[in-house]
Amino acid sequence: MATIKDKYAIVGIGHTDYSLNSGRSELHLALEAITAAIEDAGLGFKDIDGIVGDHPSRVDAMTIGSALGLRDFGFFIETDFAGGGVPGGLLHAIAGIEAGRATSVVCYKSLNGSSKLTLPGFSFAAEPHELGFTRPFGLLAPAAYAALAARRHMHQYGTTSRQFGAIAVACRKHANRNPNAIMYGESMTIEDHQDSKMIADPLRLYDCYVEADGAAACVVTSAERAKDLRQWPVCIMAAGQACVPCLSRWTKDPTVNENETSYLARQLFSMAGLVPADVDVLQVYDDFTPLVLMAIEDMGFCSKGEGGPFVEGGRVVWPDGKLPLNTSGGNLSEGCIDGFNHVIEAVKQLRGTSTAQVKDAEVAMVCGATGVPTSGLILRR
Amino acid sequence: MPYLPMPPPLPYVESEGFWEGCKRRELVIQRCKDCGTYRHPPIPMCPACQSWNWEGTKVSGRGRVEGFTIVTRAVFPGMPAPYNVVRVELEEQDGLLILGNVIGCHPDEISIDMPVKVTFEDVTPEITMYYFEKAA
Amino acid sequence: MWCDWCAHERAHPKEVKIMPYLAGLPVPESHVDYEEFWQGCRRHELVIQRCKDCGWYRHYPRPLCPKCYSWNAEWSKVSGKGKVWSWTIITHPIHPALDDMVPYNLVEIELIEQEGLRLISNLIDCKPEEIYIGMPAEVVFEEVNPEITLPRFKRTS
Amino acid sequence: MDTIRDKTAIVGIGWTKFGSMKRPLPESQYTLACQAIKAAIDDAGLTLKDIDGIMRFSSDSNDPVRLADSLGLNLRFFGKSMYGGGGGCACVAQAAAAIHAGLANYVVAFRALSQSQEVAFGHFAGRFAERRGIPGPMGWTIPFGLMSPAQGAAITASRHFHLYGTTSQHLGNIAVAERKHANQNPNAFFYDRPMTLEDYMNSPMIAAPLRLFDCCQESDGACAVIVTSVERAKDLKQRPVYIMAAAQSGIWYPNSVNLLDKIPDIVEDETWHLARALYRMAKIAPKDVDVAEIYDHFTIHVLCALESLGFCKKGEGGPFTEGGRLEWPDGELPLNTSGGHLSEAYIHGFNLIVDGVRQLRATAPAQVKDAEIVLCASGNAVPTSGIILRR
Repeated sequence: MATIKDKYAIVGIGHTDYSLNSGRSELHLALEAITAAIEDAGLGFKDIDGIVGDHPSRVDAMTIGSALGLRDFGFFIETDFAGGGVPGGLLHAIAGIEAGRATSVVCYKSLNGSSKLTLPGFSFAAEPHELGFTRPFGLLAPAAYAALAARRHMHQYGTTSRQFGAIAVACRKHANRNPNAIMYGESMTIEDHQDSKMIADPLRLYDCYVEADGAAACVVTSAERAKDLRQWPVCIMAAGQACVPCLSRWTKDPTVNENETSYLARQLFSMAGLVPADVDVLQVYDDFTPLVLMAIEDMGFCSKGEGGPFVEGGRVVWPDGKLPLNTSGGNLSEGCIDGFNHVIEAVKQLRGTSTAQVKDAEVAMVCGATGVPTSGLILRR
Repeated sequence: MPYLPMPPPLPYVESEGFWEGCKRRELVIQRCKDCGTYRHPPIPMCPACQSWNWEGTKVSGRGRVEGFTIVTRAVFPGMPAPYNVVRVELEEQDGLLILGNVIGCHPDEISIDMPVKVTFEDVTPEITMYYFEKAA
Repeated sequence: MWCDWCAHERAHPKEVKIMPYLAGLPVPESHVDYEEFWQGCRRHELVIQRCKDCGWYRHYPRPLCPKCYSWNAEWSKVSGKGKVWSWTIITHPIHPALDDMVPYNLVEIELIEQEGLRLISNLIDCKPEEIYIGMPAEVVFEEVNPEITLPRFKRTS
Repeated sequence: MDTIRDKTAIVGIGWTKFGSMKRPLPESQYTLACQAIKAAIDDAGLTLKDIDGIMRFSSDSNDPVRLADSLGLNLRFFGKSMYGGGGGCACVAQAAAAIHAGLANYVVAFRALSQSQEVAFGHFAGRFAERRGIPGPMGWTIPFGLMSPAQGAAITASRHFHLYGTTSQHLGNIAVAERKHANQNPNAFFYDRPMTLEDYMNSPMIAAPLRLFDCCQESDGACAVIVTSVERAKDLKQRPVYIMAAAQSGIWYPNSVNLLDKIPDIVEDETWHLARALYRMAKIAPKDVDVAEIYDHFTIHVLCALESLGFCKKGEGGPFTEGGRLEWPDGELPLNTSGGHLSEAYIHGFNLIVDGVRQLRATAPAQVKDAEIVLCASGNAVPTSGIILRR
């Protein structure tokens, strides 16, 4: 059977500075990251013949292609679900190259998430009418969805706020080594986490991601072609997407065993021929700490309900933890680029250029948001 | 008075210079500082040479109608009809197109290649609209 | 029964607001797929879409039954009784209408008719520190305007 | 280079009833999507459990969650094509790519629309009337009254007329041919309403030089297709329709404000590049095409596409429409044989793909004798896509 295992590589990465107010539009940021990624790969702009955008995006492929001076680009597609979709963009790029429709594809994500400088335009897509079942009751912010799932996890498994906090503190510690992280200069202890203000009980401020302005991009091409390029290619062992019926749309039910993230992990490990123990460094979409904990369970790094104890005791903290997590600081402390920052960091780890470099890291795993249709990657050096 | 009863544009990062120019009654088009190519609508990077260096350059405001339509059926109540929409090619560069309306001109008079020049109209305290009028 | 962990972990905001709850938030828009639900609320009945073939309830409403792939569905009146499946107290307002409303509670109620049959609502008669997972509750109807009546919940013993 | 030529096939097609603003369908877009997808699965002889991929339009609110929740699907591939009407064939193309790469076994590509309940495409700009201002690049068009796709297309038309001497009669030939085809198709909105060139010329002017019958309809309905590998296709219910080629194309288009106001002066436009990629992959030439399913948002864009797809030279699209060349049953290139968007329904290009498959199964309402190769081209004036199908 056809497989994409080990046939494709990430050969270039680029990103902007991450900030609270960039003063630049999403288009500007996107072009900065994209051109940086292409240059990093040692390619010319005109070598790019595919563009994979991400939802929701206010920067479209035609505008990018025009700015790059591409006379003709034969592959462009968008992925679904902001935080769940980013790794899936690379999967689509691979499908496009495998079909002979492109050779080198750039994937990108650009956000004025903090400054809101770029206003939303008009969409022909109708707003989901199911919102009528949530909004009138005050279920508005993503934090509230996460809070309901978190509370249920605490009830079911005895998980504590301090355990959620362990994830936040680990990410902050990693961000303190990363000059591009928004929280670079600001340390955090578990007590700081416990003292931070309540947003949506049991979520405290430091359980929530940092909205950011910034963009990130990478170039995907075949492993064959990658050999001749400038950078040490990071091989894509596995890429996958997953969406399963959740039957009740409201919040993630942390007690359900078969969900999008467990389905994703099964696909990824089976394609790569690996098991969780083979993963040297883990990048998990971290908009809210409880969801990271649930994703770690769903991916099989620990059993259902044991996420709390698993993340305690420094297991996910660089440099000594067995499974360093979000080593750039993640959305929680580096800044939320909708998970594209996680892809960039995984590549840096395997190139040996991370600011919190895991010694001899050979296998990195990237996992998109849980609770929505998601996607992920397993990469190797 | 605006030509049409529609809300004005909201300037965004790349277009601010353009609309500030309109307030000064100048048509300011983005131009690459390296290769000199004009571009409109404004974007951060030169599509011809991929340079980030650009400046807002005042142009003559003269051009000719490249294509047009006379809208005879408005798409929502409150819009007048008929009205015209023209695409103008500015004289500075082949293919340098800008969308607008020709004001003070009967629909039957408008034709392709008709010479036009820019004119301005303050519509709100923040926004001055540009339009075109028939030129000699 | 109180959940020890909930009690242990909970923050204790100062006060609680009773009806009218969360006035000023956007109300549901009329839509063909959901009209029966809101009409039921206007009659002060909680009606949930249910598969006519296998009897499985589904909320939000959708065209096919994902269990047995049947297109046959009916709107079935349910008891309105359930228990709190999860809850949160929102302390950070993100909608202008909420500025004076926080803190407010948000609950996910599991109805007694079927495991996993849940809906989002609010408890109108509870202080934050009184809410716990498993707390029995039943529906009450709040007329927001002549078109829209919302299902909220109150505790039962 | 390795391509997907003849490696995947369309094995199921499904469609719903079609409605219009005047005769709206009561079903929601969600229900219509499920109906069309289920119909396509039944047509293929598959079950819902077999489906593991979904490709949709970025403007379709039936996201994978909704579809999985109602159809009970476990999905391992999903994505969105952009640019509205330019993206229809891209959904099929990416479905084929996923199959070819082993990322899924059976992928559904679909489009569902309820313009009567959601957004009517010709009237979307009315939403801006009450705003404080027009955000983003739309600020270059809407304040000047360029607010509907028809108006953008009209600018293209006036320019084409000026450059090449094209006339309203030329555009009318396209509308009349499609209407003739719709008169064969009981599911077409205009099934029982014949139209002459004179009727066309008498239809009201919308945005000069475009008339009412130059414009597509605003419709309700859904269409879906199932794509799988040729190996799996062998064991299924229907005769497989092979995907010979699938491609997309976008070009450097610096001055476009992207409301279909295409610049007809450009010879190597998006459809020209698309055609080159399609013919190269399929290893055929334009003369090999038996039926053309060309996205007809407006007649002028069909005319531009006929030129760019190589059926005639640039600027000769007008005369090419003459003499019944586009009309079933005797024309040499029957166009949009279900009636297309102009006369069947506007399902964003997907009803054209469905009709193309029916032609190759020999089950089309206006069946072209011995049709072997069909070219489907998605909308131009935006980044576009296309597929070539064979029996």
